[in-house]
Amino acid sequence: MIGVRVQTEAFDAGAELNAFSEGLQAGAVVTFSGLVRDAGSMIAMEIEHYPGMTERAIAAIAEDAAARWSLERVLVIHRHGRLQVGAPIMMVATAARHRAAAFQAAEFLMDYLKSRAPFWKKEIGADGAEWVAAKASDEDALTRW
Amino acid sequence: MIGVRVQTEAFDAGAELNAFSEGLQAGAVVTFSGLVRDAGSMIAMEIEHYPGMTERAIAAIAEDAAARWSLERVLVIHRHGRLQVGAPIMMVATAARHRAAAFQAAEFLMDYLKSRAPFWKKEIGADGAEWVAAKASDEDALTRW
Amino acid sequence: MIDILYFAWVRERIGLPRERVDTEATTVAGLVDELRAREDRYALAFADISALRVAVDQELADFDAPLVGVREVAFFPPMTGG
Amino acid sequence: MIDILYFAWVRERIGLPRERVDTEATTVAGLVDELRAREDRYALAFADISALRVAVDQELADFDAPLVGVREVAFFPPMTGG
Repeated sequence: MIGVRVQTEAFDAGAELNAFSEGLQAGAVVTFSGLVRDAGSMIAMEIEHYPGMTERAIAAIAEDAAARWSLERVLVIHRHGRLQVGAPIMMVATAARHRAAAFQAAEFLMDYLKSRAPFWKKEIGADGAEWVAAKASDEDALTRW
Repeated sequence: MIGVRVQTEAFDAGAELNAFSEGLQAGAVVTFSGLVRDAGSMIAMEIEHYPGMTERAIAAIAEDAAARWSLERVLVIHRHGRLQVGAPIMMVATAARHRAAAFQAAEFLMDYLKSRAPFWKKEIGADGAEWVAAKASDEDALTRW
Repeated sequence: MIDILYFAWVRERIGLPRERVDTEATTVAGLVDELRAREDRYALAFADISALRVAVDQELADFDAPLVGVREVAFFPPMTGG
Repeated sequence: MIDILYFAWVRERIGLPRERVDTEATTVAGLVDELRAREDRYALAFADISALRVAVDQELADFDAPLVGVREVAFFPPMTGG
């Protein structure tokens, strides 16, 4: 069961985790949630995306993870638009029989979402705005899969 | 901030995740939750523990993880007593600046809880009960840290 | 006719999010050459191709990807999701 | 006097969760030898020491750990938490 949601609205990570875990046969659930980090002078984060391609790219990544680690369920939620400091940006959840698979699948999803899903972050500060640069380490992280 | 709870009562993983994430400066939160797996003939799981040592052992593991990965927060909840199939057994949560640290710390916590926290699981089936045997792979998992 | 989409700072430099172009290029690289020749803002946006990524019909592609039958090409910087 | 605790199948085989013993043993291994000599159920529980773990004053320890000043020793199978 694969769930993918791309939205501007906030989501309730706790409610998502509980709904995700309801009635599972699997014993291991891993979640990652990303929040807008409080980086000092930043006021907000603006996330641009590529409607259509975003959903396709995330669904492809999620299907890949589900097949590779025999996941019972996988969920990806990613927001776009303007987000305040401390706000939830995105979340992934994976459910597998054993913990190693649930962890690996969640890390795989995160590594691919970072560099292969068409989102672009811009930090809005008091003195202006700046596009977040992609990190070489994020690209390198893909080589382990 | 380190939280450790050893209890018989059920807990609400979603509510725990939300409380854990509230007011964080960190941008990355990872949770693992373990549920009683539906293993066919199993009716319930009985978890025995070593009162006193359990709390000490978990606190030591959590402090170690917090120091090693500079965690802003870490939470471990572990139940004992009789648990029904599908019930939450335990949960860990980690909050760090970056995702790699949050993931690694959560995996480290799980590996140590599996083999170094004094809990013993017994599967209660229709035809009798059986202690869960420790897996060599769980002991081996510690060598990576 | 091909739809061309721009995202993030590529969109900002070129000054529009999308446009429809009539091209004789047979590859993405050929299309980039045509765009570069148009105006300074295009030349600036496409100055360093190694800093850009391209998607053809919503799939990541290389700059030597063919344009035959393609409906949509998008240019953008490396992605920063998650 | 030392408190001895048993958990999981060790507890079940010996038939009690804890007891207080007066021992002359100077190490955990010496204590195990004393217990083994008591009754069959102890001999059975301690038949294969490699299948057991021991904690001394609530810290995991080796079987050659000294018992000087120790208040509590616990025997149990490998842990299966998480």
